[in-house]
Amino acid sequence: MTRYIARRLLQGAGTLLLVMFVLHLLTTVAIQLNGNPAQAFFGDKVATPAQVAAVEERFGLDDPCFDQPGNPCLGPFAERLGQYARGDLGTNLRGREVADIVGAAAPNTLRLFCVVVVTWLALGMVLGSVAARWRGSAGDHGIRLTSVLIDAFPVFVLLIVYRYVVAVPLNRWSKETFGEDSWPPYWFRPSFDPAHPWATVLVPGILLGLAGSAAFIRLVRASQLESYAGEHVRTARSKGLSEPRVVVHHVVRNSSVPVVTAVGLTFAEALGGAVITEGLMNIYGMGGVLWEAVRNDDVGLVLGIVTLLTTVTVLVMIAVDIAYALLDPRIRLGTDD
Amino acid sequence: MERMTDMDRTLTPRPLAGAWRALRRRPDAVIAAVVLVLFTTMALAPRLFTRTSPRSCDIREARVDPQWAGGAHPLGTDSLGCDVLATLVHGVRPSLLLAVVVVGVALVVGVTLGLLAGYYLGWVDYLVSRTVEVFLVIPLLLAALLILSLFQGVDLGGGTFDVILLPAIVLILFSWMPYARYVRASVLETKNLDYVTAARSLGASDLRIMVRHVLPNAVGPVTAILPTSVAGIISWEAVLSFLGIGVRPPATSWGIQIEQGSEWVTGGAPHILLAPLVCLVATVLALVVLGDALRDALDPRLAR
Amino acid sequence: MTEPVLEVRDLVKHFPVRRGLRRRTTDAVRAVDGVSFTIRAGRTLGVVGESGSGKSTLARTLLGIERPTSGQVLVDGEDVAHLSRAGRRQLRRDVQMVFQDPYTALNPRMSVGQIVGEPFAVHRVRPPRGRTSAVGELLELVGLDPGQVNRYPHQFSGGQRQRIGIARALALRPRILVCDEPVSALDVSVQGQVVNLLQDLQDELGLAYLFIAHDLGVVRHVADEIAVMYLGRLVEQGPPGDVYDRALHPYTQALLSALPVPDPAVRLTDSRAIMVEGEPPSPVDPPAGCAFHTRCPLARQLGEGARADGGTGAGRCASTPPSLEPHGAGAAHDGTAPSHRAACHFARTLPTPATVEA
Amino acid sequence: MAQITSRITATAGVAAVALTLAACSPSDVEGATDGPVTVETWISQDMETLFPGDAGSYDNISVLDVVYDGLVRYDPETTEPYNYVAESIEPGAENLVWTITIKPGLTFQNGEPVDAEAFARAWNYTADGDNGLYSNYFFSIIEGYDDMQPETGDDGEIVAPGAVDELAGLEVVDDLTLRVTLNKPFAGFATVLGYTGFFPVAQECLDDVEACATEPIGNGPFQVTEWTQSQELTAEKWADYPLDETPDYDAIHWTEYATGETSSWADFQAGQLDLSFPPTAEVEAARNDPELSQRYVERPGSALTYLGFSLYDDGPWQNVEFRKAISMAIDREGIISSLGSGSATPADSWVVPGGVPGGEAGTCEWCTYDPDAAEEALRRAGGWPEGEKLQISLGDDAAEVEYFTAIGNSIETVLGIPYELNIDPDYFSTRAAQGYDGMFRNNWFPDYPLNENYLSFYASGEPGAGHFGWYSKAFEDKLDEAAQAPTLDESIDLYQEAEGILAEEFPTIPFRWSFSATYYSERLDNVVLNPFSGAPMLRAVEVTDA
Repeated sequence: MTRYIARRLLQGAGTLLLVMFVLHLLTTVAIQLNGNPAQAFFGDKVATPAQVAAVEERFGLDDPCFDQPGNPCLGPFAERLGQYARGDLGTNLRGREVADIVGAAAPNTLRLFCVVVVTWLALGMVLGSVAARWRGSAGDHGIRLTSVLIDAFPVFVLLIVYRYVVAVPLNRWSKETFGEDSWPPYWFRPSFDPAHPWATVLVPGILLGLAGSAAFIRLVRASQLESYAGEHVRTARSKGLSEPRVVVHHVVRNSSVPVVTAVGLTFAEALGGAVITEGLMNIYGMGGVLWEAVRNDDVGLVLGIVTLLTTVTVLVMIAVDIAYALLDPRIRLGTDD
Repeated sequence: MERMTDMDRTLTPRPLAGAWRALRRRPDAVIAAVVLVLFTTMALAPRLFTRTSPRSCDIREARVDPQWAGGAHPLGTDSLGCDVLATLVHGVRPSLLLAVVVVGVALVVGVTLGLLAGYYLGWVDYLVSRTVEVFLVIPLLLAALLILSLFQGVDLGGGTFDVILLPAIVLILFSWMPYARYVRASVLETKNLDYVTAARSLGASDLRIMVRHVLPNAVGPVTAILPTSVAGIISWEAVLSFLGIGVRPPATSWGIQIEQGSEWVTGGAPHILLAPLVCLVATVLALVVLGDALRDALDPRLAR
Repeated sequence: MTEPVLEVRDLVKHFPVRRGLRRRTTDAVRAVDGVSFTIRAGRTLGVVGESGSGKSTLARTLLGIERPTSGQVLVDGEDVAHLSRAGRRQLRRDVQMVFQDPYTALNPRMSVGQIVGEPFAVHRVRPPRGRTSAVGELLELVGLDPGQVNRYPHQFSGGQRQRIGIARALALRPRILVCDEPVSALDVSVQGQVVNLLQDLQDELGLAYLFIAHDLGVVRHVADEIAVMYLGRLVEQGPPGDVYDRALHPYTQALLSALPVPDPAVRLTDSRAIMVEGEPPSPVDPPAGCAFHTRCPLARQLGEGARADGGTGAGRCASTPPSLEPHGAGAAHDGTAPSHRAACHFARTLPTPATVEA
Repeated sequence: MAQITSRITATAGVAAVALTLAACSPSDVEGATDGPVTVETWISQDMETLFPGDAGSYDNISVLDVVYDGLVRYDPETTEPYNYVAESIEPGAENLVWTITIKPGLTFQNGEPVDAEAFARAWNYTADGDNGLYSNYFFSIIEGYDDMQPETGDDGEIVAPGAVDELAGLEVVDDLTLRVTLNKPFAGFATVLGYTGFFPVAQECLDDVEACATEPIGNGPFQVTEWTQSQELTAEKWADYPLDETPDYDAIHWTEYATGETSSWADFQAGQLDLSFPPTAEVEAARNDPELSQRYVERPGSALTYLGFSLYDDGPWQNVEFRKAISMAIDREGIISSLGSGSATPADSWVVPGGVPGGEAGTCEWCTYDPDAAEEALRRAGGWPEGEKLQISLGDDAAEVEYFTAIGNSIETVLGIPYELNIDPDYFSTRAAQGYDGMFRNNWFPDYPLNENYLSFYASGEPGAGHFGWYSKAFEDKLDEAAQAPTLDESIDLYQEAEGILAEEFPTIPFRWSFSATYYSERLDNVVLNPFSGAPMLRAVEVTDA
């Protein structure tokens, strides 16, 4: 098992390096084709070459390779890797430490993701189980249609409607009902409050989770249906176990493995939703920071953040794989299948 | 070989005919089919549905409420004074084309890679699995912006295909992985079945085994997720538009309309949002219902 | 006597088990571990063994799906490993297989015509009167209606499907047919028909059969020679008469005693029915000495009876692997009939239920 | 079934317990009674620095406005400068050499004196091109600026740093006197001095510029106490503030928003903010709210959005009649009333009318929507080439894209010229490099209130240069003449004449003026908007309840 974990970690490191290199190439080519990101520093004022050069030098963009389209700029890449290895994530275009930015932004995004994942699991397990248990019933059809509707409904519409139509009246109502000093007004605040991060991230997280829950509902339903059809369930039933026991011990438990796996895989995908949620609810988080960084060609910040995100995602994937291997020994013994 | 093709031809109509018979017994499937035919017609011949051009807009007529049948603007106008119905009808083509192109190309890419990985295992599988992992890890929006910035200098023109090209590239790049994973998994299951061994012991080439034996029996789970994938793409297009990296204005699409409409949903003009949203939801539901019906009709186990 | 069509010498097939970061080969699954036999045209070798004994790997190796780790396979006296490209193609035609499960052996998305005609397509063979008529003839040969050529596998019964599989195997006029438990998945009523078909085809086409089964019941009527396999090795080999009536190896005896007996009374009176307990050991790490000794009732008896006798008793079973040697009545080898051989230090004839019955 | 239900109930129960537990302790929720009286307002999230010489956005300017005091401040009504930190500012002969004396006894918040040296060190640091600061270009009017800029090679790469570190034209005469020699005469120099780039900095600040950028050491009435970058910023009143322009309340708290006012409005409605303005879709509802409309101030802004042409390239736009046709085909009124209600007004001049000295409405003769005249002008210009599309380029900003779609629609409807929007995230640098073909968006936000500030960047020096590739000798001569005028008033008049030349040659099309408006909460009073930034003047705000 230790060997399996070690091998998986090594693979993960490989993936990480590959992702970093791909991104480095993409950003390098973008700079080479579109000109100097240091220009972005000056907004709508035209900077003198001297000013641009000063900014370039400050942020390590003065390597001539950035002016030669097609040059992979391996030098700056190696330099950056060395920096990362020393634990230095570098600075953004305006000289702020990437580590500081991430330190401020990451906890909020993690809070958001926590709520999102709990929402996914709760909705997925409950609705998916119900749909699978009463396959073909009106409830099943209803749940499946709902899941499709959720899929088709863009997240931002949900958030905008909540923010402008629902949140303000709810917030006022809860203030009147529970008092200024109670929690409910915080839950329904139309935007994030750094002083009460958990309370104000709750509803946005639930909404974002709701938007992504469709896939989970379907996944749980499908894997539970498979379980219901499986030998062990038939055996359990023929042994005379009560139906709830069969459902809980044999169906729900067996179908939770693919669900957990899916959580690991949708981590990066959820970031897309995070950009929108963070923007609309004014949560200072990784999604928003990354979004702005890319828009400003802030190479250092983009690479720093993506490296961290990739590391986290890869670790989550590895953790999921290991959990999987613990549950299913065939995986760690067999070759790769 | 000619004889074989003769044989094939005589064979094909039967299961399809059966499927059609089964389909007709489901009224929801019929409705779904009608909806899809309607939108496809709209995409092909928008002028059948509206004579107003989506680009002749009178800003002084902005945000007119729906006037329904008979009025100059049956579904009202948007914030720029453009006719909502005209925009909607002309937005069908890019939206559907995008969905079909993205799902189609992603399917081909994903299925091919999944097939190769599952069939050969070894280094091919390693390569494909790592690639899948890399693409799962890179956030889509990041890549979308980077790709956009790579292509921004390129003049793409204004044809229907040109306006969807950038979002299509981005969405294809990040939607092939599930197909690859599903196909790989079911190839692993299929390739050890006896009929594959039989073909191999006959000395059939790898290509023949993959195409004739493994693939047809391994694509089942993938076809099941296709309707939802199409739905997801149309909805993603709206998200990309919301972030300013989707189909580029002044070209229209449902995504752009939804994005622009969402701004006005509380400003007294919810029809700007509702019109495209209803169409999107209808299309998606139709696809899912039809997909379900088709699957039930084609699945021999259920036909029993 | 004709020359052997198929000769197998010391065939070994190990599957490497890779472990560790560098994926070094540290261990191997010894699926086939030194097997030798010959089959002549028109004759049948029955191979019997539990699941996991390596008989399916043996079959796959003979078919060329797996490459042997060592040892030789000779078809018509030619070493398969040294064949030219054309020779290998010919080999693919000469050796064909009939599968155990007629439900998985046929591609559900191909019609019968496509399935039976596929060998022609793969080998780009143009039968004299065209492929369609060739397929029709093949279907007729196996007792199916050629008019059903456009149907799909799921429209047939198990027995019919097995006939389709046989028709496919015969398409290229092979010389050797490997039958991997061809009837064990079928209803008892159909089993006989398929076995009879196979025998008729053998008579008609002069085929050599390698007939694999997991119990001794089926092969009895088919085989000209029986080989019993355990953990990748042959433990007993000989003419059916010898093996059934005078089984030498405790494993064979156990298999025989598990056979259903026509008269239950006989079985009940037989107090010596031998039962083998437990699961077979892992082929990754087979027991030292005689691979069977961990489950062998004889070894247990010997061990109990002669605990002190470390060198000659059960201790020998655990330390020295026995070789396959001629024993018993058939030991006098006359050069034509196969000898009766067993791999057991204490091989002896035990009365079997079959003997009692006789 | 029983078990599954019980499981769900259990989960719900756990959640309920968690919530109740949480509800037990609304913890450190502000005591709300005895705390400091704080004005809650907002800025956008992209503010990165509070170093005066590096601040260029609306947001850091509005924060610096209460943290620092400049030599001059501007009258909220007339926008004319008056001396604040300066005792006097005297122009020498021909407006070339200026003598500035500073009020005695002023200090920074760390105790350092605010003297001539404090200004000189700030200006020298910012004027030094090697430091690459945002406000560097302001100092190009001072003698010796060029020597402070690094030397660049042919490809724009730096080959050597600036030769000197101090402006030759800057002389510290004594503790409180500063003498400034300009490159060339400039009558409006005193007006410029209220801009953030000319604020003084403490020596401690220059010793660690990075620290000073996040924890400024000001000389104004408020002190930054905590800045969680991109989230929130708090400034508390500086107890020892010596001058008189300081409000009664104790602190200002800015919440930073990623998407600006559109996200601040909901918070304003929920009572979290004291100042905000609704997004376009909400404007009407807010305006119709009888209670809200009582707490509303507005004033014309001074930022101009206008359209430029690629005059450096061949094209129909080389003909002035074509440009007039385009201008008259744009329905400014209609577009702005639909899309920019309450945040913009149609523009018909190049200098903001009523916003800065010399600004006058109606200087643009062809800025009124007139479809017939537009068609006529297009005919005179020779029409638009068949099959071509008019490119309209702009940056990647959703609101602007909507505006320019409407502009394009208007042009297409009136003149039948098909258009294509080119949305370019790197719009600023492409525009600076003359990279566009056709029309493109421009925006001007004045740095200081003088009509000169709206005009001088049209001076390209030679044909084909500058953003637009437009050159007029008469125009540039007029600018020079104005700069040398003996008095500011005369100078302003001459600048107006220069605007007249611009109006005649019509190189660009004014489209809209910004319009500032703010709603405020019940507890605020005396909310006045800054005459040219449009931001609420926080120094004037009064908090009624406590």
